[in-house]
Amino acid sequence: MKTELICSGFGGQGALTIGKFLAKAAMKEGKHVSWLPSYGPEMRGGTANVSTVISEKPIAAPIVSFPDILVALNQPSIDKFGPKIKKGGLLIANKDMCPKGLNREDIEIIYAPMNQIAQEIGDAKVLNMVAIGIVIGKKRLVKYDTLEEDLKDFLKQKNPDLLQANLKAIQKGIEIGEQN
Amino acid sequence: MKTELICSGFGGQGALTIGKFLAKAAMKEGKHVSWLPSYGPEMRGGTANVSTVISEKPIAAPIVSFPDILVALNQPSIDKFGPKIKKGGLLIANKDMCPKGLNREDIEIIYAPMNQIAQEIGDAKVLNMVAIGIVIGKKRLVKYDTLEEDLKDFLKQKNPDLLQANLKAIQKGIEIGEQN
Amino acid sequence: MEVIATRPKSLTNVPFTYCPGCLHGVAHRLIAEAMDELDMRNNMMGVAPVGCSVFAYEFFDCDMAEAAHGRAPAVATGMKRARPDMHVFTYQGDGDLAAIGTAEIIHAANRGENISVFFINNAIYGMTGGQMAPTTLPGMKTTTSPYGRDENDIGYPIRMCELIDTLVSPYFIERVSLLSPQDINKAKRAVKKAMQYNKEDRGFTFIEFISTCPTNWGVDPLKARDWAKENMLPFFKVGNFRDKANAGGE
Amino acid sequence: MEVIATRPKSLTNVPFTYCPGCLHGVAHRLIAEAMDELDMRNNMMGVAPVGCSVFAYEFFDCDMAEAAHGRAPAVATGMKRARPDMHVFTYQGDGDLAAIGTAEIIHAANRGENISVFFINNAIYGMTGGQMAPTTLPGMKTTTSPYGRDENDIGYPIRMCELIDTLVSPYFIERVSLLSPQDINKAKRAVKKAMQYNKEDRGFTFIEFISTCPTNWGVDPLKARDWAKENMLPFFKVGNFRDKANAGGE
Amino acid sequence: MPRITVDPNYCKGCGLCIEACPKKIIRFSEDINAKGYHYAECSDQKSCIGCKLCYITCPDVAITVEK
Amino acid sequence: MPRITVDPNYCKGCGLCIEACPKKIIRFSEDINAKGYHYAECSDQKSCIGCKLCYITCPDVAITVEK
Amino acid sequence: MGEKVLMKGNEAVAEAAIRAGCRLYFAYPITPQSELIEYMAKMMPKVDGTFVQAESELAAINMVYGAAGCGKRVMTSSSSPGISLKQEGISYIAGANLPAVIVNVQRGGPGLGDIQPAQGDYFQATKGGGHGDYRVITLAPSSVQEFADMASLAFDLADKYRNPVYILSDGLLGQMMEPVEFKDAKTEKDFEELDKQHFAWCMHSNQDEPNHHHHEINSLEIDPKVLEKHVEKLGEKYNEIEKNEKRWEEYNINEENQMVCVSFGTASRVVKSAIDTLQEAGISVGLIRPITVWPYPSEAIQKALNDKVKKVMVFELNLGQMVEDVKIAVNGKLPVEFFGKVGGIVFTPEEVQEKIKENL
Amino acid sequence: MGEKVLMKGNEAVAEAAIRAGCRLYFAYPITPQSELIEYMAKMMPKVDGTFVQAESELAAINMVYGAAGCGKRVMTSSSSPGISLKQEGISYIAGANLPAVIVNVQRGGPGLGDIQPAQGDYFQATKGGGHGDYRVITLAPSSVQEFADMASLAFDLADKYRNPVYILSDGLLGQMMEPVEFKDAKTEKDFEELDKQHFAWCMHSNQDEPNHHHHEINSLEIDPKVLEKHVEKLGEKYNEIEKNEKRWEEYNINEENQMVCVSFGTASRVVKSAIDTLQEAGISVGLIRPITVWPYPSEAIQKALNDKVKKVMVFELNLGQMVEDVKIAVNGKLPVEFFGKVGGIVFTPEEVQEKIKENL
Ligand SMILES: Cc1ncc(C[n+]2csc(CCOP(=O)(O)OP(=O)(O)O)c2C)c(N)n1
Ligand SMILES: Cc1ncc(C[n+]2csc(CCOP(=O)(O)OP(=O)(O)O)c2C)c(N)n1
Ligand code: SF4
Ligand code: SF4
Ligand code: SF4
Ligand code: SF4
Ligand code: SF4
Ligand code: SF4
Ligand SMILES: [Mg+2]
Ligand SMILES: [Mg+2]
Repeated sequence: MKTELICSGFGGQGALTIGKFLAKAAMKEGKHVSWLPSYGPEMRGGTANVSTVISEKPIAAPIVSFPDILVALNQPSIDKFGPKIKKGGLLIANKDMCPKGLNREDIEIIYAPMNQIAQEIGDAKVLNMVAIGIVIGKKRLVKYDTLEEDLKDFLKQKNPDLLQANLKAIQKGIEIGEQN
Repeated sequence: MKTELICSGFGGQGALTIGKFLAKAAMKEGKHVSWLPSYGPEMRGGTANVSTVISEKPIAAPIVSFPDILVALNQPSIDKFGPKIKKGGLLIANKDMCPKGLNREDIEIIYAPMNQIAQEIGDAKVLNMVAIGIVIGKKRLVKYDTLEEDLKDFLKQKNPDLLQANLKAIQKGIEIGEQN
Repeated sequence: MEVIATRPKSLTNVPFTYCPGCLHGVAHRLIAEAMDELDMRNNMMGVAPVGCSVFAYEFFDCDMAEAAHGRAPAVATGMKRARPDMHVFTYQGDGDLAAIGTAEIIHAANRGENISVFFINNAIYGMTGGQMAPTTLPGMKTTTSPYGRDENDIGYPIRMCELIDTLVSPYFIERVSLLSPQDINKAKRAVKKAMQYNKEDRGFTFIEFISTCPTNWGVDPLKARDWAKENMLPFFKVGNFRDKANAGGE
Repeated sequence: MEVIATRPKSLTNVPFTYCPGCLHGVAHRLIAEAMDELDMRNNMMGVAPVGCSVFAYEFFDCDMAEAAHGRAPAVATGMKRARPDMHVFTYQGDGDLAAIGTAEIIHAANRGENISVFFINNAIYGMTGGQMAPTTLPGMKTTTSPYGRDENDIGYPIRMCELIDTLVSPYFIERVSLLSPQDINKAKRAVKKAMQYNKEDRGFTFIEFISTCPTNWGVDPLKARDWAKENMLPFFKVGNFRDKANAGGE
Repeated sequence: MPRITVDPNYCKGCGLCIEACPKKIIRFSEDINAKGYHYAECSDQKSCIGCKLCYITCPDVAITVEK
Repeated sequence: MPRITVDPNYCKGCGLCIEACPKKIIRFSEDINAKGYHYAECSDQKSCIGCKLCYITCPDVAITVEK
Repeated sequence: MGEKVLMKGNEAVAEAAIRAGCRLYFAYPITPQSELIEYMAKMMPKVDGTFVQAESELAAINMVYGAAGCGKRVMTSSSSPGISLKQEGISYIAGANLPAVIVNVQRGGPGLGDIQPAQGDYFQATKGGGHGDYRVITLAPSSVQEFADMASLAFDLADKYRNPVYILSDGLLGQMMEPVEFKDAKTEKDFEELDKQHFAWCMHSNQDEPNHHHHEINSLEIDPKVLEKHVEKLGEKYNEIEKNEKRWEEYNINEENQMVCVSFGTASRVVKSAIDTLQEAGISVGLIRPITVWPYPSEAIQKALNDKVKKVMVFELNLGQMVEDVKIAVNGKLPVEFFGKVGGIVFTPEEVQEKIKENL
Repeated sequence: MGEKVLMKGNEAVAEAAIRAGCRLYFAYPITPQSELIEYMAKMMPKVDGTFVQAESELAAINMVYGAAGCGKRVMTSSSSPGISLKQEGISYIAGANLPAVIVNVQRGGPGLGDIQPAQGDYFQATKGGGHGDYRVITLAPSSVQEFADMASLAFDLADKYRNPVYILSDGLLGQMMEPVEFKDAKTEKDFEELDKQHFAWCMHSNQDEPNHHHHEINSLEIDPKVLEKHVEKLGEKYNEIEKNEKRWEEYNINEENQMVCVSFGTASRVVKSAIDTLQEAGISVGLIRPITVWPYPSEAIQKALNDKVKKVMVFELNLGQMVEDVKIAVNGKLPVEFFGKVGGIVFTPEEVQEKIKENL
């Protein structure tokens, strides 16, 4: 089994982090993983995206041209990558920033108001964690426990206060993912 | 016919100029010529030498390993190149600066007190012109007239007073060359 | 109604690629205005550096060359020598001019090349993501001085105006600030002077702009200005270092 | 009878490759004497430049590296950082240090590298046969300024001490002359000071020697000295620029 | 009477003009431009004194001042 | 009594020591060394005052002074 | 070997270099290698090592020369334009028989180009971009793990042959994260051992009497007869390296291969992916992946040319620079075809499949 | 054509460049090319041209970039280490499609090496010493006359393809004097014609309205899709050059040849001498002398391989760098052998004869 994701959004929305946490958790669960960001002068505003591959077998090409899953945090991400989602694939879109959405019948689509959910949780920055939750809830790519452990490690150093908000966001995402 | 010369001496003795004037005159007489100096940090004292080739046919290699003629203005030049003179070749040596000379039976050797002759003419610097004269007197490599013309052109600009001394030195050299 | 201030003609209509609040844009405007006001646009050639202003060739509405990192003064020398009838300027960052391009700027200045050099000092490598520049202040944290610039290990910031002021040939040297509207107006006068001298082929003119990099300093544009006022201006003193038109500075 | 002056131990027995009367040799001796007197020979490493002193590694009796043209200060930085317990010096000509190596010397000085730099200013490229140096005087004829250095076209000589003196970190900067025995004795004191500071790892020390190149100036050694006294000393003023041991110069 | 116009194509919403205006008549618009920035706009044209401080400050040369 | 020795292996006959010597007791030898230079020699050892000026001047570090 | 961590190639190679005993690092920032220099800036102080951000790539490579001359493990890194600026210095390092490791995180060229992954510096690395006869051992990683592993290999080879070693990576390998396991770090004893090995030739303090031999780090020999011997000895060293140090990976090489592909680094990952897909479709294609691109594993290619193989195809992210080495290896036995992408574009597995099919 | 004069190669090429319309020259001194820079220093003022001694080779090549961007004929020169320092700049010039002429008077390397003639920069010149995919047209003279003639050829090719051109000479050709005849100097009208040709792309004054297209001299394309197109176009240009511009000399090539030698520049002169001697002894050996070493005249070698030819031998003043190009040309048909000298030593005709005989 091999899953190829693209996560994409405005700089600052945390699209790259979605890929990173998924890849890290999958690695801990013994999978082969790769994470390849777009880089360059896009750092100055603009959009950022990352190709993430999670696989049982060694990963040959880390560049994802046709994703199984697209996590789109804004409309430009959908415009750019939406048409490339594999038939039968999945789009997880941030409803709050994707007014147009995507017009495809041959894939599954989950629209979630990620900004709003994050706001409700109390920290606008955790919107990407909602997205991670949805991916897990829907696809069981990695286990929640692995992720939680990882987040604990990570945020212990950086900002322990944030941990709860993050975990809540993931849990909320999982709910959405499971329902869809 | 191809003649390969090496002219060699201390820096300042004018060995390179011997080759240059011979090559230039030969060129004017329609021959193929090449002139290749040693170069490098030898500029600071030490010895200088030049390979000169004069030929009816185009010249392939301008580096002379085994000269037909060696013009040696000092003993180190003889020590270095003397053994390499072709059988039947010619050594023209400055007696005043070559105390040891060269011990070979299979070549012709002309020792001439070039410093002394130059002094007699009244300019120590024309010792190399004596050497040129000897080459011409002995081998008729180029015509005296061609050389004279060239020298006139050259010294008119630089130092017309020197011209007479130079011509005298060449003539003296030719005499020696013809006698040997 | 009359337009009393708008985009100068010497800027193209391409929006700048700089971050919000980045003062590169202000420096651009000043140069472009001087080109307009001195009617130099049609006889101007510029050199863009490697740095955030790498796309300067898209912003200034005159023919431009994109130089290798640090080599703009050499490129400009080639251009001015090839076209003495034209006017040439370079636009360079502090990594470009004060690090890799040190030899080129000093020697172009020393030859007294008839060019104007506009030098943006933002105390950091902006384009590559916030590494230390030769002008980074002591103690300042950057991605390559993560524990703060340690002046005992790698020295103090370089002051380019002072350095160039030791050379005999340069015609005009001034350090200006872009940190307030008043400063910008002063800067404008210096830029225009430099360009005027350039137009008259009087010699080498050099302007250092004290600027900001909100993105890599990790603060918002207003805070960046405040930080620069507090920290950069004491070390990088603004003022005219040389104006040969009035025999040695104001 | 006691020997009161003879070849210092820190010189090998290899005769110098310099022309008769070339003052490179005097500078070598001063450095070697300082090494002897301060007992530094066994903990010294040197860097030879590209220039007439390219063979310096054969003359100084300590381990030496031969640097690429102009890069000696960078090479020395690598050496001192690799072996902080050792003492490091470079020896460089004016083409090497003030032309191609401008960036390297300025940045090594600015970092305050714990090295001594000995800079021979003979106003010309000796080794390559007498081309113009950045320190060539206005009007001076060289093979690449055959009509005399035209300061309006290519500017005035660069004064390295003055340039380096604008930087904060350097510890000791002095320009000395080798043009008379008295000057040489003064130079000796400066060299020894620099080496003493080097031994104590106090920081970057820089000495510029005003020297001659009889061969490429086309005069005999005595005339060369006279010419240098008359022409170089007025432009390149000898003296101490900085000595942090006494807080900012004599 | 003086007035200013902000071109939303250039404005990046840095806020420097807002700080610079002595009359405090510039604010961020509710809308975002193509690049996603809340661009500046004049909230009160008739109070404008045409001092050009906004223009002088604007790094993206987005402002036109008329008099 | 002071005395000097010139090592002909090092001396290049530049003449700087000759000029430097306050007692004018250094001259070129008639002989040449291996490199072809007329090296310096002392013409009058007993007049030497051991001032070391010759040593200080010599670019080829060819001179030894004893006292 | 420790635990697996997820890391960028740029950071992984830096960490691995430190573990391999690198205590001196000199470099200048450039995208897409800047994480490497930033990692070094952060970590070197923690191991009492030296990090200096040089004023330029030229200064950096000459700092490397100086530190290498002192017998220390020293590294620099850059990306394409910066590597061009190091060419004189690399020629000096090679000429002076010094060990040093140089990482090139390639980007699109020529000139300023862009900052996306490319393999356009193959010629520069393998044929010697500087002047004179010299060679640089060139390792071409294709994964973050291999990139990291090559750090210690590079230092070992550099020391063994007293020769500069390139790690020829690219923006993709530098920027991507993959799981990586690190080797144990060198111990004090290892460092002592290294110092001992280098003592014979490197610069250090001398307690000997005057005029005993001191050590010179040097590439100058003004007497051509001496330089001739010196360069001939370099030539012998290069022959030795060619004999001992060729490395490559065989992927799906077998008797059924209809085609043999040759591809290195990032490009080879895509080719592997294409080969897998084709294999599923019953088309057997093999891959020789040079791990050392100099010395070039010609024999591996020759050996792979079974009877059924009709063609050799080269896939690179450039205009076909490695094709020359492949042609020399194949020596006229089979046609050699090429497919590449330039400008920082990486071909897709689909494009590679298609090209292979076209050429069957 | 005027009268024959006896001149050093370094001076002859400088004079010829001025006659070919070169009015801007930027360089830094280095042996054994210094007579070239000195000649320019003397002569440029006399033709109202520009001579600037740059602060370094780096500065010089970037001055060339600037002047070339203004559409003027511009030249620089150096010798091996200095050419290494120009590699970044040359990559920029190639990337920006600019014409420029670069003379390399090669000396012994690597590193500081010595100052005697060598051919050790063959790889650097022909494979691109800088980063990225680019090629430099490389002319290899073998006499002072040819060295001089190549100045105008180089400028013409540079203009025709908007590409840098090397003249790959060496210390021997630079230092030796031979008779040389010069072509007529360019006239005012020629200059106008050149300016007209360059107007379309070079930088100049613009009388147009704002936001009309202005000219950029540039090698940066941050969008990989655009850079891809750009580099592909460069690739097409190089193919075009390979199709049109191969030049070589055939010497004693005939049906009787038992061996074909390949040799360029200074080395080829010695080989010719050996061939003459062998011919007198009844041994027929032919020589292909590449005049352009890039583009490489492979077909000329292939065509010369008559039935009697048993071997191809390469003679160079390096460790065998051109051997690779010869092998690619011969493509396995015959064994390729090599003889070379390094370190600034030039082989003698006698040594070459012997090697040929050994290999017959
Ligand atoms: C030879 C070379 N080295 C390094 C780089 C990478 N690089 C691009 S811009 C830059 C520094 C930019 O900083 P600065 O000049 O201060 O300009 P800013 O972005 O701050 O305006 C560097 C190191 C390069 N492109 N070329
Ligand atoms: C990269 C490079 N460029 C040029 C040279 C040639 N070169 C050798 S020494 C030298 C200049 C020497 O002059 P200077 O530094 O003043 O030393 P001096 O000989 O006068 O003591 C030059 C240009 C070189 N070896 N390497
Ligand atoms: S990175 Fe800094 S210097 Fe560059 S555009 Fe952004 S704010 Fe300006
Ligand atoms: S050329 Fe000049 S600097 Fe060099 S050794 Fe001779 S006199 Fe001294
Ligand atoms: S012109 Fe002055 S008053 Fe009017 S908006 Fe701008 S800053 Fe405010
Ligand atoms: S200063 Fe300019 S860019 Fe910034 S908010 Fe105001 S109008 Fe917009
Ligand atoms: S020591 Fe003094 S007196 Fe004696 S020889 Fe030397 S200079 Fe003359
Ligand atoms: S100064 Fe030295 S080298 Fe010169 S003549 Fe006197 S002893 Fe000889
Ligand atoms: Mg900056
Ligand atoms: Mg000098």
